[in-house]
Amino acid sequence: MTAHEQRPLLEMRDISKTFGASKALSQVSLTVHAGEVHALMGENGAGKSTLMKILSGAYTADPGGSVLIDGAAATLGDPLKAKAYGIAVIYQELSLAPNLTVAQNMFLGNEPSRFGLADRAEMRRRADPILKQLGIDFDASRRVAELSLGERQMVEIARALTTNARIIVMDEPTTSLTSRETEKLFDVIARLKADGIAIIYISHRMEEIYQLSDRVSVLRDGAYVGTLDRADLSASKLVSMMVGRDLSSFYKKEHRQVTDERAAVLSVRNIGDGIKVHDCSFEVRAGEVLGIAGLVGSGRTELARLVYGADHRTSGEVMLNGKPLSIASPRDALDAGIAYLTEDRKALGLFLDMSISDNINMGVIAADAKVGGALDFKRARERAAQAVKALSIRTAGTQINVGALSGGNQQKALLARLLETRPKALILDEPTRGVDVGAKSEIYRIIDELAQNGIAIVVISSDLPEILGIADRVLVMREGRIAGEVNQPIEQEAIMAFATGTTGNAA
Amino acid sequence: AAKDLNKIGISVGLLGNPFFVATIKGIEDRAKEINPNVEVTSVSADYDLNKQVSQIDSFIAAGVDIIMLNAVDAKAIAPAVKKAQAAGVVVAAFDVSAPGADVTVMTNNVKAGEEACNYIAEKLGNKGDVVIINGPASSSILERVQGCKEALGKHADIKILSDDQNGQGSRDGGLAVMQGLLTRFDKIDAVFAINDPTAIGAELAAKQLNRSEFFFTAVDGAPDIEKALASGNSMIKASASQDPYVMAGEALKLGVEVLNGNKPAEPVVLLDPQLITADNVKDYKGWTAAR
Amino acid sequence: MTAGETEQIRMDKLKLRSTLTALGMLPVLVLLAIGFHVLSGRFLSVNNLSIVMQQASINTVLAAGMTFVILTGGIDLSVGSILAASAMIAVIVSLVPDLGMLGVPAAIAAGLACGFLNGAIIAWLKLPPFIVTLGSLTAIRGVARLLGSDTTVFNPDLPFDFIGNGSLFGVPWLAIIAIATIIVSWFILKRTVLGTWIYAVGGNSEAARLTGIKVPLVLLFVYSMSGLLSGLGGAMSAARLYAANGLQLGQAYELDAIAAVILGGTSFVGGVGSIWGTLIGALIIAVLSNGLILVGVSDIWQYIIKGLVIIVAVGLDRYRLKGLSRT
Amino acid sequence: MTAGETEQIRMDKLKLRSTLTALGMLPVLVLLAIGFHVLSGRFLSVNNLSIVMQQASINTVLAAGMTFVILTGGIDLSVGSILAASAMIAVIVSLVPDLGMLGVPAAIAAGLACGFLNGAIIAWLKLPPFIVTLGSLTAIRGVARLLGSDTTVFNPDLPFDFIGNGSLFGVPWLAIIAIATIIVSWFILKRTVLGTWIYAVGGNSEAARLTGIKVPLVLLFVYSMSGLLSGLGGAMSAARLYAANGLQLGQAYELDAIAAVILGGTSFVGGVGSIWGTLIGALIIAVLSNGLILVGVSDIWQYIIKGLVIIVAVGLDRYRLKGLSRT
Ligand SMILES: Nc1ncnc2c1ncn2[C@@H]1O[C@H](COP(=O)(O)OP(=O)(O)OP(=O)(O)O)[C@@H](O)[C@H]1O
Ligand SMILES: Nc1ncnc2c1ncn2[C@@H]1O[C@H](COP(=O)(O)OP(=O)(O)OP(=O)(O)O)[C@@H](O)[C@H]1O
Ligand SMILES: [Mg+2]
Ligand SMILES: [Mg+2]
Repeated sequence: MTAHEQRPLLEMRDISKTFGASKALSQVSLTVHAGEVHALMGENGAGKSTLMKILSGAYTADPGGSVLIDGAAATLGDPLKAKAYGIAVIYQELSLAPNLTVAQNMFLGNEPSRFGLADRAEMRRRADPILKQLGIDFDASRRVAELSLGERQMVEIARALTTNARIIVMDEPTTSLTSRETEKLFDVIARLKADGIAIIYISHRMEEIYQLSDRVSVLRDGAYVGTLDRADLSASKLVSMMVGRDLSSFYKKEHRQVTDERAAVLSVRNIGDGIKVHDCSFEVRAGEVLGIAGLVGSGRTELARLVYGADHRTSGEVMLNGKPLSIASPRDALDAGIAYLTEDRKALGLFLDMSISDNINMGVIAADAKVGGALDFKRARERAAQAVKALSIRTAGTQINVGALSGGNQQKALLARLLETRPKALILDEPTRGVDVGAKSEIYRIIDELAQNGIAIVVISSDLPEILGIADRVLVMREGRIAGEVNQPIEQEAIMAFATGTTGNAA
Repeated sequence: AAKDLNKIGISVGLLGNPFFVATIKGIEDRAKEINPNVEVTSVSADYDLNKQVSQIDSFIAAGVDIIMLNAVDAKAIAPAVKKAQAAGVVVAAFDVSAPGADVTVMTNNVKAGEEACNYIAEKLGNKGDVVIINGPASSSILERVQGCKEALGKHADIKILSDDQNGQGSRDGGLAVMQGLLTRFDKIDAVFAINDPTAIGAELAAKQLNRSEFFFTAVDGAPDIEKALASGNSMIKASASQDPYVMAGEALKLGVEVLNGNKPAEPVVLLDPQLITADNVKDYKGWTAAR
Repeated sequence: MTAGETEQIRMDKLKLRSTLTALGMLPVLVLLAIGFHVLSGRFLSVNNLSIVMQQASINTVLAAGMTFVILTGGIDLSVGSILAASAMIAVIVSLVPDLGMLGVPAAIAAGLACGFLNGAIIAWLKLPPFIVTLGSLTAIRGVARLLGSDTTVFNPDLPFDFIGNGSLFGVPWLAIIAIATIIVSWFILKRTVLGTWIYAVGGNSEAARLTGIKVPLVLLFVYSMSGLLSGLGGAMSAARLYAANGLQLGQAYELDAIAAVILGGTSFVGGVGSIWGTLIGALIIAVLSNGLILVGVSDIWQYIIKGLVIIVAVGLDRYRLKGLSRT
Repeated sequence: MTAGETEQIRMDKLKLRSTLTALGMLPVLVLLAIGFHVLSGRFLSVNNLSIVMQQASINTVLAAGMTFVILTGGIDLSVGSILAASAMIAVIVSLVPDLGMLGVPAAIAAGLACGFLNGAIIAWLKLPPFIVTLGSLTAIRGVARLLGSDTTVFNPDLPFDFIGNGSLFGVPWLAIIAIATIIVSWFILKRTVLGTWIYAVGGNSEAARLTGIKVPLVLLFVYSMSGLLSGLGGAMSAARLYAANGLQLGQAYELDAIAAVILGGTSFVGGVGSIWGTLIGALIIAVLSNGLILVGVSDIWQYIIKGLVIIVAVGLDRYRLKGLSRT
C-alpha cells in the first residue's frame, strides 16, 4: 500500500505504436513503483513485448505519448539512453551474440576496462558471483553457441543483473527454465525487490504470476484493460480481462493409463551421440503422451534431435511400429512418419522473411505439387486459412511475414506446419514456449485429440505443471541419460528427485 | 563522298597505360588541326573483347565519323569492324592490326623483338643463357616474343632458360616473376622483357637480390625507361622504342583521307621501332615530348 | 463491416508495398534513361535501345543464375571463367564441319558441368562458396586458356551467329534469350516447389533441413543453374564475337552480375529478392555504360560517375522504402 | 571429483579445439612449403623466404583490414582502388622537393579518408556494404586515374624507398610492417573493448544494438581501418615499385585479400575468425605464387593448380576440424 503513495518510479502515458499498417499499441499507460514486481499480462500479440521494447529504446513509439521516470519526462528512443535511465531488459527472443562467451555477453556494451583495454580478470570477478547467485554451473568462458536454450536464457538473465538497473524488465524469462532454475530466479527477484528495484514481469505461466506479483496490468489487443492489486488477483478475473471471456481450467483431466497391450509406435533403443546423450531407450505407444522432464541442459533436446535424425547418432536404433528405420536425416524421419517441433522457433523453425502461408505449407508443398513441381496455390491457401482458424493464429492475413507475428502466434504457425505432415509419432520440444493461456489450452486440446487418433506423442517440457497435466507417463533425464521413469500417479517430487539425482540412478 | 570530321570514338586496350595516353594525345592533336571543334570520346576496353564490341556499338549509335581502334584481339575484332563499316563509319586501327580496317598503322612488333634480342646476342658474343619474361598473350606481345626468339635462335650457343612466365606487363608482375626466376636460376646472362614496366620491375628484383651478372632489354621506350637509360647505372641497356603519338596521329590522318573518299594505296603501315640505348637516348623524342 | 474495411485497406497497403519492392529500382532506371536522352538526344532511339538490350543481355543471363545462388545466401565468383571456357568450347565445336550448331549445346553442357562441380563441393563437402568458387574462378580460367592453347579461337562463319547478331521482329535474339531466361527463372522461383525451397534455404537453412528439405540438393541445383546460365552466356558471347579468348573473356564479369543482383534488391544474406529486380539491375548497368559513352563523358569520369550512381541508386531505393519497411 | 575431472577434460578439448582453429591452415602452409622445396630444391632458402614474405606483405596488410570488416559481417571491395589512389598520392607527394617523406603519411591519410567515406555511408545510410564498396571500387579507381592524368607517375629517387626494398637485420621492411599490422590488429581485436564490440556486431548486430553498443561507430571504425590499411598498402606498393599507375595497380586485390581472410578461417557471416588465420591465409597465397614459379610451372597451369590448391586447402581444414565441431 505504501508503495502507491510514493511518486511512481516509471510512468508510461498514452503510448502507441504502429507497424506499417497494423497498430500494435494504442494509448497504453503503465505505472510502476520502486520495489514492486509488476506483472504484465495479455494474450499472444497483445503488445506486451512491444511496450517493453519501447521502454528499452529498441523501438521508438509513435509521437503523442510520454514516459516519465521519477516524475521527469524521459527521452528514450535508443537503447543507450534507456540504459542511462537505469532500464535493463531480458528480451523474450534471446538477444545474445552466439560467437562470444558467457562473460562477454553479460558485459556486452558495459565492459570493465582500463583505457579501452578489456579487463578480463575484472569481468570474471564480477561475473562469477552473479552466475553463482543464479545457480549456473557452466563456465563463464563457454561460448554461447554451445549452450542449450535454457542455459542461454540464464545468461540473458545474468546479463540484466550486471548493470545497476533501477527497472528490470523480464519478458518471459522462464519459458525454457525448469522449476529449479525458476526458484533461483525468484530468489534473485526477491532480493532485487528488497533493494527497491522495480521489476516488470511478463509470463504466461499463471502460477508464477500468483507467486510473484504485487500488481498485475493487463493488455488486450494493444489496449490497456486495467490493473489488479495482489489482493484482488484471481484466475477467473485475470483470464476474463485478458481474453474477454471465461476460460476454465485447461489441462486435460483424465489421464490414460496406456497399457502394455497396445503396440509401441515409436521405440528407441540405446541411442546416443557419444557426447551429450548416452544410451537412452524408450517406447511410446499409440495414443500415449510421454513426457520428458529434466533440468536445463540435461540433454532432452539433443535426444529428440537424435531420434529425428537432425544430429548424427553414434549408437542405437529407432523403430516405428516394430520396423527398424534407417534415419540419417530429418527427411528420412518425416518420410517414416516422425515429426519434431523445435524448441527454438526463431533460429531453427521459422522462415521469418516468408509468409505465414509459406511457413505452414513448407513441409507439404512437395506432396501437394502439380505436375512438374508447380505449386498448388489454391491448396496452399486453403491449408493456411484452415490452420490459422484451427489454431486461432492472430494475424491480419496469411500472406503476412511470419516474423511480424507475436511470439505465441509464431509458435502456433510452426506447430501448424508439423500437423500438416500427418505424422504417426510426434516429438514436441517445449510446445507451449511463450504461448498464452488460451492458446495453451488450444494446444493441449490438439495434443489430446492427436493422441486419441492414435498418434504417439512425446512432449519435452520445462514447465512441470504442464508435464504433470498432460503426460500419461514421464521420463526424467539427467546428464544425458534417462534417470528414471514416473508412472501414474505422477508426482512432482518424484520427477525432481530423478532430475537432480537425489535418488539413485534408476535406469 | 567527302564528310566532315565532327566526332571521333577511340577504344584502346587499357587506358591507364601511358602508351595509350600518348596515342590519344596524338589523335586529338591531329584531329584538332583538321576541325578545332571535333568531339573526341576515348574509352578503355580493359582487354575485354565483349566490352570493346559494346563500345563500338555505342560509338555507332552516337554517330561518330571515325572509330580509332586499338583492337583487344587482332583476329576476333573483325566482325565488329565490318559492322561499323556497314554503318558508314571509318575504322582506323593503330598499334594492333584489325582485319578489314580501312587503315592500319602499327609498330613492327616482330622487328622490335628482333632488335632488342639482336642487341642481347651481340652483347653476349652470341653465347649465354637468356630469360624471356612473357606477358598477356596479345598479338603484339606474341610477335615481340616471336621476333626475339628468331633473333636468338640464330645462335646455337644461346639458350633460353624460361619463356613461359607471365609478368602481366606491369612493374609488380615483373618484380614478382623475376624474384622467382632469380631464385630458380643461379646464372642468367640477359633478360628480354616484353615491355618497359616489366623490365623495370624485374630490375628492381635484381637490385634487391644483389644480382648483377646480367642486363635487360625491352620494348616500348616509355618515359621511365628513358630516365633509366639516361642515368647510366641502370641494368636496362636497351629498349626498342615505339612512337605512339606519331603512330596514332598517322592513323587518324589516313582515316580522314578515307573519310574524304581517298582510299590509301597501302592500307597497312608498319612503323619501324628505334632501338634506344644509353648512347642515343639524349636524341630520343619520348612519348610525352612536346610536339 | 469496419473491421472488414480496415482489413481491406491493410491488404492494399501490403500489396502496394510488395509491388514497390518488386519494382525496386525501376524509377532509377527510367530517370537514367530520360536523363541520358536529354543530354545526348540519341539515347531513346529504337536503334540505341536495341543496342542497350544486347549489351545488357549477357550480364542479365549471368545475373539470373547469380540470383538463384545469392537467394540461398551463397555466391558464385566463377561465372566469368565458366563463360570464357564455354565460349571457347562453343567456337571450337563450331569449327567441326557439319556439326557446328552443336557448339551451343556443348557450351551449355560445359557450363552445367562446371556449375555442378561447384555445387557438389559446396553442398556435400560443405565448403564455403566464396572460396570454392574463387578456386574455380582461377582453375577454370586456366582450363579456358588451355582449351585454345592461350590464343584466340575464331570462326568467321559461325553457324549460330544469328544468336549474337540477328534479331526477330526487330528484337535482338540476345535480348530474347535474356528475357526468356528471366521468365523461366521467375517461374522456377515463384511457381514451383523448388523455388520455395530456394527461398527457404536462404532464409534459414537449418530450419529448412529440419523441415525435411534436402538442402544439399537445393544448393546443387542453384550452382548448376548458375553454371548452366554462364555456359549459355558463353555461347551468346561466342555468337556475338565469332570468337573467344580464354584469358581475356569474362574477366570481372562476376562483379557486374553480383552488382545487378544486389542493385535489384536481392539480399546478400539470402532468402529475400526477386528476379525482376535483377533484370532492372542489369539494365541500369548497361544503360550507364552506354549512356555515358553517348553523352561523350571521358573514360575516367565514366568510372567516377558509374560508381557514384550505383551508390546513389541504392540510397534512393532505401529512402523510398523507408516508412514502408520494418526497422 | 569425477565431475571435476570430466569438466577438466572438456576444457582441455575446448582449448585444443580453439588452438587448432586458430592455427587453422598452418599445416597446409607447412606442407606446401615442404612440397615446393622438395620439387625445386630452392624454396626454403633464407633468400627466397624473404622474397615470399615481401610478396605476401601488401596482401597481408589489406587482408588485416578486411578481417575487421568481414568480422562485422561486411565486405570491402574497394581496397584495390584505395591502394591505387594512395600509391598515386604517395608518389606525387614524394616528388615535392624536401617534403618527399610526407608521401607515406599522405597515402595513409588518403586511404583513411576513403575508408571513412565507405564507413559513413554504410553505417549511417545503412546501405549494403557490397554495393557501397563496389561503387567506391569504381569511383575511387576513377579518382586514382585522374590523379595521374591516366599515366604512370614515377620517382626513381623515392625518399622512402627503403620501405619497399630495404631490410632490417635481414628482414625486409615490408615484412616488418605486415607483421606489425597483424600484431596491432590482434591487439585491437582481442585485447580491447572495441574488439569485443566488433565480434559482437558480427555475431548478432541487433543484440549488440540492444545492449547499447553504437553499431554505426563500430562499422565506421572497421571500414576506416580497412581504408587506412589500404592506404598503407598503397605507400608500400609505391615504395616497392618507385611508381604507381592509377588504372593498373591493385586490380582484383580485393579477391586476394578476401581469399586470405576466408582461407584463414574467418567466417563470411561475421563474428568468427582470427587475425592469425588471415596471416597464414596470405602466406599460403604468396607461397603458391612464388613456389609455382620456382618449380617452373607454366602460367596456364599455375592458374589451374592455384585454384585447385585453394579448394583442397579449405577442404583439408574442414576435414581436420570435423568431429571436433558440431555439424
Ligand atoms: N516488428 C514488427 N513488425 C510488425 N508487426 C509487429 C512487429 N513486432 C510486433 N508486431 C505486432 O505487434 C503486435 C504485438 O506484438 P508483441 O510482440 O508486443 O506481443 P506480445 O504481447 O509480446 O505477445 P507474446 O505473448 O506472444 O510475446 C502483434 O500483433 C505483432 O504481430
Ligand atoms: N551446439 C552445442 N555445442 C556444444 N554443446 C552443446 C551445444 N548445444 C547444447 N550443448 C550442450 O549439450 C547439453 C544438452 O543440451 P540440450 O539442448 O539437449 O539440453 P535440454 O535438456 O534440452 O535443455 P534446455 O532445457 O535448456 O533446452 C547441454 O549441457 C548443452 O550445454
Ligand atoms: Mg512478447
Ligand atoms: Mg531443450
